[in-house]
Amino acid sequence: MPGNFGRPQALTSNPFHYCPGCSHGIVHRLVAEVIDELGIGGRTVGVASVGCSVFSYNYFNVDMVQASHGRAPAVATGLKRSPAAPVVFTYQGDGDLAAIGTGETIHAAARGENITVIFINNANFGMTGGQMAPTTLPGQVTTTTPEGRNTAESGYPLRVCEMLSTVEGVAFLTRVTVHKPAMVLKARAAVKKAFQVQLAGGGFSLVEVLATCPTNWGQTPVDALRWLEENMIPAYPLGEFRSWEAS
Amino acid sequence: MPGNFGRPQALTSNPFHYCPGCSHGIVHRLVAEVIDELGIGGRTVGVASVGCSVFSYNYFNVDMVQASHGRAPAVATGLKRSPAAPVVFTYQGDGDLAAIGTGETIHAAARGENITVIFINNANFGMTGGQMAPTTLPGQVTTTTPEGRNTAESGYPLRVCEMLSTVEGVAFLTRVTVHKPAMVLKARAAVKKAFQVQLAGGGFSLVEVLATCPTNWGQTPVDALRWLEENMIPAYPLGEFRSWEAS
Amino acid sequence: MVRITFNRQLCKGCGLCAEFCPRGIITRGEEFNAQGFLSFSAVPGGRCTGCGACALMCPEVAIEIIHPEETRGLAV
Amino acid sequence: MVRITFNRQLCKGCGLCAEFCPRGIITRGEEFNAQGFLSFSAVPGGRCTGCGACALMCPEVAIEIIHPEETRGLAV
Amino acid sequence: MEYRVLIAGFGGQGVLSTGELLAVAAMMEDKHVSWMPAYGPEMRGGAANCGVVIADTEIASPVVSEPGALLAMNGPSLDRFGPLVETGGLLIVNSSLTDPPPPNGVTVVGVPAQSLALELGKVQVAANIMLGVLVGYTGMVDLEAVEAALEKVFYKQKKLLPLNQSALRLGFETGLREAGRE
Amino acid sequence: MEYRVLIAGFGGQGVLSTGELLAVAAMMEDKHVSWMPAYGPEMRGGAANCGVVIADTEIASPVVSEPGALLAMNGPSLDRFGPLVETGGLLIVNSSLTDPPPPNGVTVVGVPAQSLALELGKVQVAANIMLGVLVGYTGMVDLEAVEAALEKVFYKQKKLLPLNQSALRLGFETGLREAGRE
Amino acid sequence: MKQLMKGNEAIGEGAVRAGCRCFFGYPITPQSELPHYLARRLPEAGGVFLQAESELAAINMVYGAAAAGGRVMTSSSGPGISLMQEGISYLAGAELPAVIVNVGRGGPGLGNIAPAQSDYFQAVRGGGHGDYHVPVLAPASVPEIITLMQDAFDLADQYRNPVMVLADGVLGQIMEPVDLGECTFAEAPPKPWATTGNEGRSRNIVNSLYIVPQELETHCLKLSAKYESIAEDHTRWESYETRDADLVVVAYGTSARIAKAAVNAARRRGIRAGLIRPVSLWPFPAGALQGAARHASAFLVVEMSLGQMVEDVRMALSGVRPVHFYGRTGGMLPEAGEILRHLTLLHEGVVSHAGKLWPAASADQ
Amino acid sequence: MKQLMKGNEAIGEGAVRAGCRCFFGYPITPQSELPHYLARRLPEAGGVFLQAESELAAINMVYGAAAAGGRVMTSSSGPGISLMQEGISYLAGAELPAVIVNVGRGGPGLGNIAPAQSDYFQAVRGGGHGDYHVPVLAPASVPEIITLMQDAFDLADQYRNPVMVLADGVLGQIMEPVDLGECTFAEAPPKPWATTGNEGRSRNIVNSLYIVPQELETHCLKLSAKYESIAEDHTRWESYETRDADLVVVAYGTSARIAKAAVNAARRRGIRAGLIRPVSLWPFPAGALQGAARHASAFLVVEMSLGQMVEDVRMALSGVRPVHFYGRTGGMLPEAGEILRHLTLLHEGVVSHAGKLWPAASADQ
Ligand SMILES: Cc1ncc(C[n+]2csc(CCOP(=O)(O)OP(=O)(O)O)c2C)c(N)n1
Ligand SMILES: Cc1ncc(C[n+]2csc(CCOP(=O)(O)OP(=O)(O)O)c2C)c(N)n1
Ligand code: SF4
Ligand code: SF4
Ligand code: SF4
Ligand code: SF4
Ligand code: SF4
Ligand code: SF4
Ligand SMILES: [Mg+2]
Ligand SMILES: [Mg+2]
Repeated sequence: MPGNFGRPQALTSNPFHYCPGCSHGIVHRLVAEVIDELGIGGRTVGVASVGCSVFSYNYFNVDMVQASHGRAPAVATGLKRSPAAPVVFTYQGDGDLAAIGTGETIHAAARGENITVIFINNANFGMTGGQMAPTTLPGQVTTTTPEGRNTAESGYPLRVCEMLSTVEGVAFLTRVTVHKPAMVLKARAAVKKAFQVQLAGGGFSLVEVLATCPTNWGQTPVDALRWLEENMIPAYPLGEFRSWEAS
Repeated sequence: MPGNFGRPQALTSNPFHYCPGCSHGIVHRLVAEVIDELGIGGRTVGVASVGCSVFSYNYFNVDMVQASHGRAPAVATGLKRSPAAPVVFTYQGDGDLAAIGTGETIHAAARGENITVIFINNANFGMTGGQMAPTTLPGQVTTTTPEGRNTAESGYPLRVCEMLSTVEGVAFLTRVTVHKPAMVLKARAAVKKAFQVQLAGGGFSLVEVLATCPTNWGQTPVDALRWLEENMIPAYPLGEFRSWEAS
Repeated sequence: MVRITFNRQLCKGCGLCAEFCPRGIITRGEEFNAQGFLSFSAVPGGRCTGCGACALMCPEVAIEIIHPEETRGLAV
Repeated sequence: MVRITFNRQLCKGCGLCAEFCPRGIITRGEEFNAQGFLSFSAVPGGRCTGCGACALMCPEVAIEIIHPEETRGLAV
Repeated sequence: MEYRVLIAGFGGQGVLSTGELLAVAAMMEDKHVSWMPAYGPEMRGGAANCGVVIADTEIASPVVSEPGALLAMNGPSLDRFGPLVETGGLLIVNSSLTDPPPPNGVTVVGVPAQSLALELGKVQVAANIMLGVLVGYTGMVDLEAVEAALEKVFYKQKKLLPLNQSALRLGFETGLREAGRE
Repeated sequence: MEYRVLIAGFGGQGVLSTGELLAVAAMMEDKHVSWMPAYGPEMRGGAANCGVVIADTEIASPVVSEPGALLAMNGPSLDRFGPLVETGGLLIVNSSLTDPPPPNGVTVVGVPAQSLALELGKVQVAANIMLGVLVGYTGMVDLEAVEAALEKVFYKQKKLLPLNQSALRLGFETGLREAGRE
Repeated sequence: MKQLMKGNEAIGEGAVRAGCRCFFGYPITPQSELPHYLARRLPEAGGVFLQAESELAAINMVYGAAAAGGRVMTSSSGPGISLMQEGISYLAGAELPAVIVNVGRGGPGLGNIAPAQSDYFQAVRGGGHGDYHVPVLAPASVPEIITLMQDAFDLADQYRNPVMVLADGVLGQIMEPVDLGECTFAEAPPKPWATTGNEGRSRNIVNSLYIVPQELETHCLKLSAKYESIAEDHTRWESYETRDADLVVVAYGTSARIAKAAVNAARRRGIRAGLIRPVSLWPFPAGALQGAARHASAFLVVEMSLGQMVEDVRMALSGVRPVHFYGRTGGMLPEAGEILRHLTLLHEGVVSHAGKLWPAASADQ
Repeated sequence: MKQLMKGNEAIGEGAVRAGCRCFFGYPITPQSELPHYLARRLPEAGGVFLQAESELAAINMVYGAAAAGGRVMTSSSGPGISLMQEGISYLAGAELPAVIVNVGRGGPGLGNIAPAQSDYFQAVRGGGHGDYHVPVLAPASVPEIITLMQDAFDLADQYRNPVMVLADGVLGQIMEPVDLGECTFAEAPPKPWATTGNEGRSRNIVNSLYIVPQELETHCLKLSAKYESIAEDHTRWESYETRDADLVVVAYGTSARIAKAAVNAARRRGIRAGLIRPVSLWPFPAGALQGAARHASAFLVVEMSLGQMVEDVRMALSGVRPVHFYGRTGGMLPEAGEILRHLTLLHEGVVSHAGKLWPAASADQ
């Protein structure tokens, strides 16, 4: 585990705009490190989605496309099917991927589109002020569930990995978390695997990362990690939902 | 099994516009019979979707709403949440429900929306001239897969029941077929159960019906039933994916 | 005895009824109906059991079957 | 010995590094940085093991750790 | 010179491809030509028709609202479009399916196309017989051009070519005869 | 009579709610009033400001582009909005965070609001001190009205009321003093 | 009793008081306070607040609830409104009443979240497909929002047509005093056409499909007649100082507020300026402009866009008077000072390029 | 050598010859022959045909492939085009070139599948949000489709902007002879801005977000300058018999074909009629109309809608000549005879209600 830590090449020098303690920054670094490690920075195109990570085009030091809300997998499909056919990853929140973008997610998966999706599940819409997301937990207070999410009215949390695990065309599917150092290392390995699947032409790969949104959760960064561990992990079990071995 | 057969009250006297041998007519009758049997014709609203069954508002002898392509579950949600809160069913094809309408389907399910969805899977877009649907089988020739569906290019069939079986909020979920009389009877029972779930306030119920499209399949009605049996049933196994017992 | 009627004008000649009639008593007619189809019907006196297989499969709701005894039952 | 540096200007004072440092040698500073945050850093000479826990958790990529022996290794 | 032809019947009678035959034939004779279908609802069956315009000069409107010639393949088509045929125009009626009306300022030719087609062996060639009549009667294109067009339009169904050819010729003879040009 | 006030600082300094306090106070005095925030990108932090207009008659534009009074809570706000204050206007600066500029056609009042707030026990009440200064200096609304407004705006944080009140009064005294109206 | 209220909240409160009992929407800045407000307020009022999974779902939930006879609303901003265009066309085609709120932001694309009026064309020309119109109401203050919400629902029900309320980010975010005591609760009229279950009556069908061209044409002509009668009865505008105005500013929403300040300043300088503020953007108050043209020598259109309403002004005046334009876009606000400068130039006869757009003020102003 | 080709297929063939190598679309009548054709043709040409799961996905796949520098197209009809409005606004905002085909059908709502021109406003005024424009080309014959497809792709690439080809159901379904030998294959120009992986150069970003209002305004002004230069260089129309025309018919697409027949008939009757057929609907050939107004006494606009382009004609002529209207909608076609009748009435001076819409012919005609 000990090793050198420095700013990855695949990150620009722009400081992040995220709130203190927000997990987006951690995941950005992991993705950039993997791009460096695989040496694919020069032939990778990232797709920024609409959510707090919308400005990620300022951070990833590769060609970047900013996509409309929820449509990143479709945009990625267009990029991948173009004559250029670069390595393509999307970086999406749970509002983006699992609410407005549900159709695009599932059909990119069903097509076995050879792209990598980094999916940040922070149990709410961070950017617009902490509204309920499809991933919001029962009872969780958000700005649009002021009394806590009431499943009878507002429905049940959507488990994206579980759902996608039924979809043929998915090559690699895993859920990780970044609430402590050991988990961050695991998450890094998952991200690397996801890119490797793409490089091997394996098809659709997705890494769901359980993440914090201290600001909208109204918690300190440290408390938010604890809340994630105690509440999100039971609801969103970690693990590989589809494994992949190079064949 | 022997019994009286006649035109259900819940069907108008308009003759269907469907092609000879098309399964839509069979399923229409089943739905109408169930509405009659449950005595709910006066408080039911049906949602016609866009597909060959778009004119179903001419056939079901209840209040009907014609919805835009793919959005029937959202329209049904609006109807159900309105002060009138009628019994609501949607009648949708596989293009409507599983292509353009994927998001609406999944989120109505995740909300546990108390509606009943009748889902006609005929492995293609019938109305627009036999294009590939998400449910089209590998190798199946359609007007947009002239060499047969190539999974490497066009992706894999989407199994709606399998996918929805991972979604909390779904109360009843089953796949049936209408390719022979005994199966039609089973399909009828499934449709009845789906409405009963709604009447009991159970939540989202969906009946997937494997169906033929003799015209676009380029087969006689009888051959089409055989093709369904031999090709579709293996790809789309029959059975209950979520069972429901009144509690 | 069971009474079975085929609505000639609704029929589209798909032949599903004939395919599934265990008695094999349903046949295609010779004349086009107003829609331009050759309609099917059961041979009169063909000893239909009223099993309903034809009606279950008919996509046009063109077949009516009445079991008089049941009707009586219902009338009670 | 391992060299660890905290980029004061990038730090947002979230405290995650301090929370996870097994040595407990990371502390909050007293002065606001240009962004208006009280930045964290490791106590100089605090016998950092270079375990990397802090860097792994830092959302701002504000922490750099260099193990000289490894650098040497890499230079070969 | 401008011919405006409407071919109407129900789906499955080959109305659209027969119109295409005529259009391709005219194109091969280096005429200006357009073919325009009236398409029905998003499903099979129902009424079908197409308008073909053949001209020496650029075609302004491809819409055939007042046909110079109408090929009416069935009763409903005759009822709907018969009255639109322009004065002095030509009305060819499939008399197997419907009775030709009295000539009311237009020339009426009745042809038992359906029966003739059945005799030839395939009811689907009825429309080709009707087209033959039109070509024989008016000479708007050469028979040879239509025969050449047959190979283009039905290139996928090579083995039906002889049958289609016979139908066309049968109609053509009838047309010549009716026109008194035999 | 029309007062156009701009309150500017960074997110978290209570800039928006302080503006609301002033607006509510003026409303309770039956004046016409508007409050308008400049909202930042879809995330937390960054710059924040709001403009409050108080008038005897209908307010045409709620946009405060040339403030009659500016409450500058930090350096960047002073740099950005300071030059816009109209001639003869009033500029109140949080001197804990930035140095007040020389009076250039405007009245400048420096208040170490941040330090005073820390002394009172909570850095967040700095903006209230600044508001107190404004009210004391100009008398654009009565102190009582602002105190009543406090209860409306912070109705959820009842137990912070005394602290906020002290801050307001502290500022008010300073304002009176600076205006020589003590 | 007066209370200070945010524009977005006033939209919500106005809707509830107008009898709205169903809201379906998807969050987007700068209107999010509206769903936040209704998430509490509607359940209190016995209504339904439902966050949809997307704007497409939202507008189609609106379609369903409207079909069932409810007073129903959705709300969004630019990008979300674009996504609703098919649904709005369906509402118009099926003749369903509903209220759609657009709290405008900068575009095109993701643009930004600052206030703008660049969705004018989309609103008044129909961003969706087919021959239809949507009445568009544009408030300019928080109290006016409350009354216009009532009008929007009434108009929608009276004509069975969707109605849009077009605000801009300023109006969504601003706070002003409102006196809710003045508002009475409203009830929706009976809707015998609604699909609620046909117990005791013949069945109802809500539909926009007319497969036979003749029938669709007849339907469109019927819609067209309806639009004409809306235009006759519901064209609305505010005239300010126009009686003797030599120079007339035309502006709506926030632009109109700023323009009013400029008109006041111009009057103080002896320039006979006036303001016409269209309140209904469709139907557009062309007649009011034509009336003003009798004494006005020129018109100045002010918008928070590169010039969209200016086309309607030109069309209304069809060349009889020069129409000038001053616009800011992308979230920038027009400056009262700039408007005043333009009025002064016009007054002094300096500007002669009638009909030509003035370039929008450059960004470094 | 000539071959008879369907309009929808000609769109596909024209695109492939113009260098289009990516198509993403979702089926809809009356354009389905186009995807059917391309499903075979594009793979042959080494390109990609992909049926998207929806129009939303299609337009966003277009966005992605365009970002990567491809020549890319999508196609739909009314309802599907409505669903693409957000995506089109994004393409314009991010300055991505792409071609969008609308084979128009009857609306609003589900409407029907018969030919119509009632999506004109949506096309030329921007159905999406924000300050942007999309050049719109309207062919009137199958051979013209082929050449306009090339122009559409060239225009898109030259200006980095989406371009729309607006046809109607008639043009999609009609067959006419085309000589493909005359068409040469085209290559897209180099696109150094494309996001293809930044090996050997600094990185590229495709984006439409400008969070700072000043920057978005600057961006919009840049777009605006681009639109002005398109208007200057790419306004296109066909004039037919206008040199001495007293009465000028203005129509595009299929309406123009029918109108041409009426103009011919009118000339035969000694009426000096002419036709102006806008080929670019945006930019609109206002100058051509103003030129014709020098000798024409009146204009007659013919559309397959309740009157949309007529507004642009009115605006172009700003009152100098009366503008009359004859429209059919909902899938009905204008009749040459009716146009002739209107021309005759105008010629005889019978019609005096200048500026007022003629009611569309009633449906029982
Ligand atoms: C079409 C459209 N609808 C809505 C929005 C507003 N919007 C911006 S970000 C966002 C949600 C973001 O949530 P998520 O994807 O979970 O990302 P997070 O901010 O939580 O990282 C929404 C609804 C938009 N920009 N476009
Ligand atoms: C927004 C929109 N896109 C596309 C269409 C065209 N369309 C009509 S029906 C249909 C597919 C129908 O297929 P399916 O739902 O499987 O029903 P089926 O006809 O097979 O019963 C499509 C794509 C439309 N009407 N609206
Ligand atoms: S709002 Fe939440 S998700 Fe967004 S940057 Fe802040 S903490 Fe992160
Ligand atoms: S096209 Fe297929 S699904 Fe449609 S009516 Fe015909 S057979 Fe049925
Ligand atoms: S009821 Fe049974 S036996 Fe009688 S005709 Fe029908 S299938 Fe045959
Ligand atoms: S099943 Fe029905 S429609 Fe088919 S042939 Fe028999 S009676 Fe006719
Ligand atoms: S590297 Fe390890 S020991 Fe050193 S400061 Fe960081 S967490 Fe503490
Ligand atoms: S984790 Fe990083 S940002 Fe957070 S306090 Fe430590 S150094 Fe600062
Ligand atoms: Mg989120
Ligand atoms: Mg289908």
